[in-house]
Amino acid sequence: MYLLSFLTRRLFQGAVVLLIVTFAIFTLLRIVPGDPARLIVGGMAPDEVVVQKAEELGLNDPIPIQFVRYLGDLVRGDLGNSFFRPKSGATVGAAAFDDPTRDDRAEVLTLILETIPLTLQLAGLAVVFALIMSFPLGVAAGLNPGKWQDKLAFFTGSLFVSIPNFWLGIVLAQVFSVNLGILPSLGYKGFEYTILPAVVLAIGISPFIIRTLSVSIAQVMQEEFITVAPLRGLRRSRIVGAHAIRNASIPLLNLFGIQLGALLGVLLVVELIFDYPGLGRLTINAVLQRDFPIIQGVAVFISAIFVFINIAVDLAASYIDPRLEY
Amino acid sequence: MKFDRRNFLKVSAMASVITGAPMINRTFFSSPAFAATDKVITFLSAENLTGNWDPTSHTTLGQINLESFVFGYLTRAPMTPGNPDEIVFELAESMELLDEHRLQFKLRKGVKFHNGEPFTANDVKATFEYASQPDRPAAWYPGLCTVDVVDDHTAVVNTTEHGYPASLFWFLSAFLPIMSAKDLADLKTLASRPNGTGAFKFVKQDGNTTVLEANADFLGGAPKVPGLNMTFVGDATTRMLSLLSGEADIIERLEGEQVETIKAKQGFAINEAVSVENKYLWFRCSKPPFNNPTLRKAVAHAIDRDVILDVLGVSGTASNAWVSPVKFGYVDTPNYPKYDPAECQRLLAEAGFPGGQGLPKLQYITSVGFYPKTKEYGEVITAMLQEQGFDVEFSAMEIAAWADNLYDRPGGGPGDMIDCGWATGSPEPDLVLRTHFHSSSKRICGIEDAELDAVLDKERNATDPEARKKIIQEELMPMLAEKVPSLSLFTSVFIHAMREDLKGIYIYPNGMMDASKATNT
Amino acid sequence: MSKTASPIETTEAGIVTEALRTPAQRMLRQAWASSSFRLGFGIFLLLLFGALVFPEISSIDPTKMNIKGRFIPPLFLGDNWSWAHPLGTDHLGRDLLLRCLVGLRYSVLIGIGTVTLMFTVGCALGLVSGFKGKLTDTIIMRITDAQLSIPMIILAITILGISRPTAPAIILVLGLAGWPLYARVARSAALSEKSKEYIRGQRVLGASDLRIIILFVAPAVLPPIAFVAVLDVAAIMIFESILGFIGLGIQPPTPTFGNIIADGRKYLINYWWIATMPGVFLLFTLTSLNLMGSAMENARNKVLRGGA
Amino acid sequence: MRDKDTILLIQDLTVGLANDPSAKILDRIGFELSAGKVLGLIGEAGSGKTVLARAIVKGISDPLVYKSGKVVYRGEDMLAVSSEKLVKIRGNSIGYIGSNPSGSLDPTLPVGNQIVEKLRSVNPSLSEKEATERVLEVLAAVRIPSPEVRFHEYPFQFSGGMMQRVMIVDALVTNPAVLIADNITQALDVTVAAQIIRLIKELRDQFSTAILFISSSLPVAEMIADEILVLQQGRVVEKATPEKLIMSPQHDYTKSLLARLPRIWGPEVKAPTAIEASTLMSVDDVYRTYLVRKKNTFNGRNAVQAVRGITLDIREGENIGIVGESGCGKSTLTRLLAWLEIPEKGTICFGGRDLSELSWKELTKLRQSFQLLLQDPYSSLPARMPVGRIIAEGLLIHKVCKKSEVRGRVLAAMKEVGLDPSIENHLTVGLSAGQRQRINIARALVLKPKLMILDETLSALDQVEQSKLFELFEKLQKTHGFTYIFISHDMALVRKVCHRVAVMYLGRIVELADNQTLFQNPAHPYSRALLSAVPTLDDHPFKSEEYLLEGEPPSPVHIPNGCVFRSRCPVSIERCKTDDPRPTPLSHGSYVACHLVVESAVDHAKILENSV
Repeated sequence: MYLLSFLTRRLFQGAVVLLIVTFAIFTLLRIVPGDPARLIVGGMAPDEVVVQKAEELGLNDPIPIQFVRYLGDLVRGDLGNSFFRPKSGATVGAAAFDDPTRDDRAEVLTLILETIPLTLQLAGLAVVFALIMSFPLGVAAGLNPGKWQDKLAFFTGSLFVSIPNFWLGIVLAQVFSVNLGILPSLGYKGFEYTILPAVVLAIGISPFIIRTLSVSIAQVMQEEFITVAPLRGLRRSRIVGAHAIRNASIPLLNLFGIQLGALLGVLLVVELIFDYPGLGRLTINAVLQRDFPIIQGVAVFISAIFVFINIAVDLAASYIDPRLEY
Repeated sequence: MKFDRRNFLKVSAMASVITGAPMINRTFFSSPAFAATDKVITFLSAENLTGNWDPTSHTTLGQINLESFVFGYLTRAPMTPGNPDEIVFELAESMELLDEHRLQFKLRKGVKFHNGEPFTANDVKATFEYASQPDRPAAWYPGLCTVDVVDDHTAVVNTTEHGYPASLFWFLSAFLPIMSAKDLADLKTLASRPNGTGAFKFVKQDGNTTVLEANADFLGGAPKVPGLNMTFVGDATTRMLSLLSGEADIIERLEGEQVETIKAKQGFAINEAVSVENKYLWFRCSKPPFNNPTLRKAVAHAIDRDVILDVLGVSGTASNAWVSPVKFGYVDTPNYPKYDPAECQRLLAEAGFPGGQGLPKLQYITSVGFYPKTKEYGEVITAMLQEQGFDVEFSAMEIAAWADNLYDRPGGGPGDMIDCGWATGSPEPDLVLRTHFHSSSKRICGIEDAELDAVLDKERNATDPEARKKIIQEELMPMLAEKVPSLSLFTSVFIHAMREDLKGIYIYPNGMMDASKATNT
Repeated sequence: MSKTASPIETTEAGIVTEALRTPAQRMLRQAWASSSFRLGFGIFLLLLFGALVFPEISSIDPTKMNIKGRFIPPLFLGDNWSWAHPLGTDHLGRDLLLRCLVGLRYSVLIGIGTVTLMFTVGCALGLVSGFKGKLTDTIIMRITDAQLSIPMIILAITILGISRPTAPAIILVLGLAGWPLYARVARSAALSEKSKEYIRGQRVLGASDLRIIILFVAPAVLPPIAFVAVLDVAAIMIFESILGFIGLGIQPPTPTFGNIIADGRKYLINYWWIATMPGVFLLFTLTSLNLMGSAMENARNKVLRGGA
Repeated sequence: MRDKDTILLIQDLTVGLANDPSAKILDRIGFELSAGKVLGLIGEAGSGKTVLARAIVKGISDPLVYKSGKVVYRGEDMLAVSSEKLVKIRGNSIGYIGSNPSGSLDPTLPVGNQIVEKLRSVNPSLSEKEATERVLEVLAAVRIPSPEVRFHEYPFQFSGGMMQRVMIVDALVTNPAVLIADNITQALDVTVAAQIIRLIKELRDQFSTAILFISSSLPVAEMIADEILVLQQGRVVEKATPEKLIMSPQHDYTKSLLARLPRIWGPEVKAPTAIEASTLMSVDDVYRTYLVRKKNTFNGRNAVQAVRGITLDIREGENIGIVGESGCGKSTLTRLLAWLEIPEKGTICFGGRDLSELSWKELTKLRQSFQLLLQDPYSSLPARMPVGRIIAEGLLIHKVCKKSEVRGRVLAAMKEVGLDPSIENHLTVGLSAGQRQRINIARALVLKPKLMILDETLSALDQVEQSKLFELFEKLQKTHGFTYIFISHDMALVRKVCHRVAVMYLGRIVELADNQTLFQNPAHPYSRALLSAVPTLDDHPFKSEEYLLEGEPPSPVHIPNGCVFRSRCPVSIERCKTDDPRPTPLSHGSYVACHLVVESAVDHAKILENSV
């Protein structure tokens, strides 16, 4: 019951947010230079063809009407078709305007659904790596504020957050793939292709985890229920393991919700560098090609994920700490 | 356990099976199948495809290269330096000029298209008559033509009604892929998959990879390799790293530094050859400000092509004409625009823009990842032009985005100058000259000039090759040097790199390949 | 029920003078006391000085090409290094030190410009939202949520991909994409400030909302937020270099970190320094900013917790 | 020599600071605890009470260090045993209860599980089931209603009093021989604190535990201790039975401690008597309800009825006190009186003008006349403004005078409230609570108000400061003719200064009477309960055995039918279940809301008789 009402409310709020996002992106892509009809039929088409295409797609209608139409498609799960990408998934260009294959463009939803598992795999592995790297550091720093553990965590964090990750990606790819030949780094043919990008991504994420964890553990350790716990008869291992980390994990969860956007930024460029066929590469290519339906679809999709993850984060947080109410 | 790559693959493959992840390492499971014999060749292509399999729908080199695997040609032109005019017969068994307007092909018997249809003279007729239509984007044909079917295996190309000599098809026959008449009756099917008589059959398009398998019925005998995967990779470094890591067997369009790197490693071979490709700086001649030839000339005089060659290193060689030295009709054009700042300034002033004053911002578009060093010499050219007072804005685009901006369009193509090369698998110069500078085609520069049209028609209609060569060398080239619809920067040197175990692959000077005899162990 | 006394009260004269400073001053002093802040500050000052002054006094032009003199290695490396190019030259023979310094200039400009914009827009909206509450709050926060759920990078590359990326455009786009976090922080700070007793005290005196926001809430809330903004300058600098790397930053021939790295990436195997030098510069700059920022954040936490 | 009942012996215990060899937080403490006995320990804030409580269980940490001494538990020196052994004693044989029950357990886990966790930590041989049963048993023993349900609830779902019971369970669940109770009533309301003390007394008998009962309040310790230690600056200065300590204190410190205790009922108490004067502010049947999000609903709201129909006239020049426990609606009423919030029903008139009908401009002007002095002297002043500027703020807002005159007025006000003019340009950081409150007074004073609302204004101050400020208030009342509203939970304070007193319970004033009547002859059962719970050394007219309440006030969200007090009322009748008693006027503007008072004058009189 609680869960249901929580979900109903949050999904409703999320829907409002998504509506705003969709409208904003939709409007943005309608007002920027670059006539969609022209983009669809290609540069070489005569103006009549462009006009005809615009008419066909209803691009001459007022933006709100177009938006409602788009929303209608959206609720039916239709994110539209790419301007350029054929169903085969190949990168194409320079085709003629009357090309019959122009009608055979890939559906945006399909493209997203094809790429998202790889991106999730990458992000997931990166988060695992990041946690493995940061947990010991962050916890040790939080338990020993001012001591060498704290300083180590501080400097590691400062260093990691200062490494431009795309540059690191280039360097790591060079070292591990070219010089040492240990790990593959370009494209995707199997799970091992995820490792290097995930490491780069993890290095980008871990400073935030280290910092949040060390601060929140240090704070929790000052809490009365922790300082009083040994007097109550609890052992230190139990106090730290069962109570301090548990309480410190809530700021960590919130961090994930907030830093998701930043994570995505790194993800995008990491995918580009490693030529990793995920959502990020799809997006960058779409932007470079001005493939509006894909950009729009990705933006809406990511906003939706963002909304969902934040709901999940809040749900998890309120599961850990029932005081939190949403 | 020693932690090496192979073990690692095992572990990770197992891990992904255990966790139920859908990603299974395909190379790990499938490679033993061909371990003993020849392997599928993986070729990384530098240019994207168009998405339309109709060979007449595009002039994209990447796709032309692919077509050379799948389609059959009446003849092939190896264009070796020692014997540039050599013609090898493929679908034709012989070729004979019956008269000025009639070229007869005797066709090979028993050849089948990949879809099982037999190859006959009707296919030649359908191909030529369809592909020579002026609305076909790939304007390779010198003009409309008719094909007379004498019998199933004799076809006569007839240009009587169209007013130009049939001899033009002599060399051209090496560059025109032959399609099935049945496909041509159904253009949708034609566009949806390539269907030819070549050594490799199209299986599927898998993302950027075109999967081909050996055609056991190939007229030259079944290829030794089981198949060929051609993958578009739009980044030169990625292509090289893939070759070095063993993920690719052959890659194209290498740059000087990459050649050095690969030469320093064991197990790779390099193939270098002066190509039929010239790289040009195309002006958008159909719109201001470059509809003014004086201004175009001013630009041409501002560019020091020696510096560009320095930047290119091994990937380019000088050329003072609008066709490659490998092509018929090449000449060291005497009035070819030279680097001359003073002349540039004079012309600028003459055009009404002294010192560049009053010129609009000029957009210079180039591609990255395909041609070697485009971005590098693009920056150099930008700097050179800026030095003369041209306000140039430089944009380097991904190859596919660039391709969409490449061609002339109503009102003029995007930007003011665009970088592009032109390579065609035949010594025939009109594949460049007529395609680009005749007002019936004007692919990129969009020039419409009656004088040029007249000279181009004159040269095309010349029946005697020597006379034709003379017209090209003494009238057309000098005229182009005056009108500069584009500036030819240099001739490309094509550099391919491959694993040493890949043997017997033949690379044509336009980048097309013959892998029918290749072995890959 | 009894309130424990502030710890400052009981201590001696030195602390009392300390107590007379504004919290921002105290944060600064606290930050200055940490060695990592001073280290970061020193490096940053040095880099900034280099970026602002060196290109002006140098006789070389960072965009000047010299094809014959390309691929010169940094000092003491390789065979043909030269004092004229301490960090070597790139693939077109341009001096890398100068290019990196000019790149740094743009990077810092965009970093500071963007953060200033994000801060101004975000804090203004956040303060109003948090203090006014009700419908104003709901509307502003929904917009903030929406904006927050379109990741900055998507918005940025979308807009920059279809418009012409210049420095002001980048600042504008990133600034407008990045304000929501500031709005949230400012809002929650304004909310907690609003519920404080002294604000009630001002209301009892009859002060208007605007007066309270400007005179009390903003000065109380903004300096601590501004303190952490230094970390964001670093983040934006990375962002700018990513944009340059993708090709959506300031366009060549203007050197930016992203441009140089993107160009040099191709030559990494043979001429590693081209892509590496800007990376190292960026690393140093970001480290200096992050050292300062983290020290400032710590100082802020200490001062705020120590009871201001 | 220790007798054989001695369980815990503390010898020569000295605790200092690690970095300062001369500092002594505890100085040669020595005492012993015996089974079934309660040893009281009193001391002011900073005397070292809490350090002692923790030092006994080896619970001090950096920068505190042991300098010397022993803590001997059944022959074993706790300070010397191995950590393995320590784990067996601490939390098992020696229980500890702190002063902050709400913060003592992990807020994210159910209380029952945490007590089970603790029990099994000190006694690993117990199974989960056995431990759970044991915890439930003890939960029932401390009279926590429906323990099976509450076992699974989280700390935040418990009130302070209930949570303190939980912490008692946590300490007693292992059947400890020694219990250290460190100021366990400090954070609680008086009636709840009294309940807890009663509970501890019972448990002592039931478990025959030796208890060290630490408190900052002598009257509280006196209620339970068999013997009392007086701690001053880390040293035990006196040890005696409660009777002896009160009747004949030996040490000077003890004497001054006793002298400073406020008196409520003693013969020396002079209660102010009500004055007759015209009405300055009249509050007429005001209501204020807050809507808070309801957890389990999509968009549901809970109505928290904070103030439910309060009527009150404030007479010019009088001191009126409003008392009540946490959650009774005092703070809301304060905000309504200060017009920081607007009642959704009812009117508040000031000087005959209905505040709700004034324009914003008129209201701003009128605001000068009624000023609120806030509770917390630390958070009530802007931290970033110099003192002079803070005081000037009112003048600047209302543009009372020319800019050039502002400073003069500010300095005059500072002088009047006893602030050194030299701090004019200082920030408030570093100033004492008393000085800060003077700034608060000065900034109200410059506006020349008629009414001052004092919201717990003095509760943060120590006794000495309180007295000084009282004098200031009296002086100001004489010079400016101020009217004061004292909102307070401190009965002694109200007894001392207020002409009339209103007692609040669950959003209502249940009784309004003049000082003498309320403290000697309260008409409402809640007033009596409240008075009975006040810890005092005075001869108490209301014995807690007789009047003390069980349970806690109902939630202001779910106001029961009938009389809201009936669930705790010892004398409730049938009618209380259905009828909500309205305030019934008594003499001199007093009133009381109780059926008994109205129904039966005889019963009423009887009750009054009983209570005197």
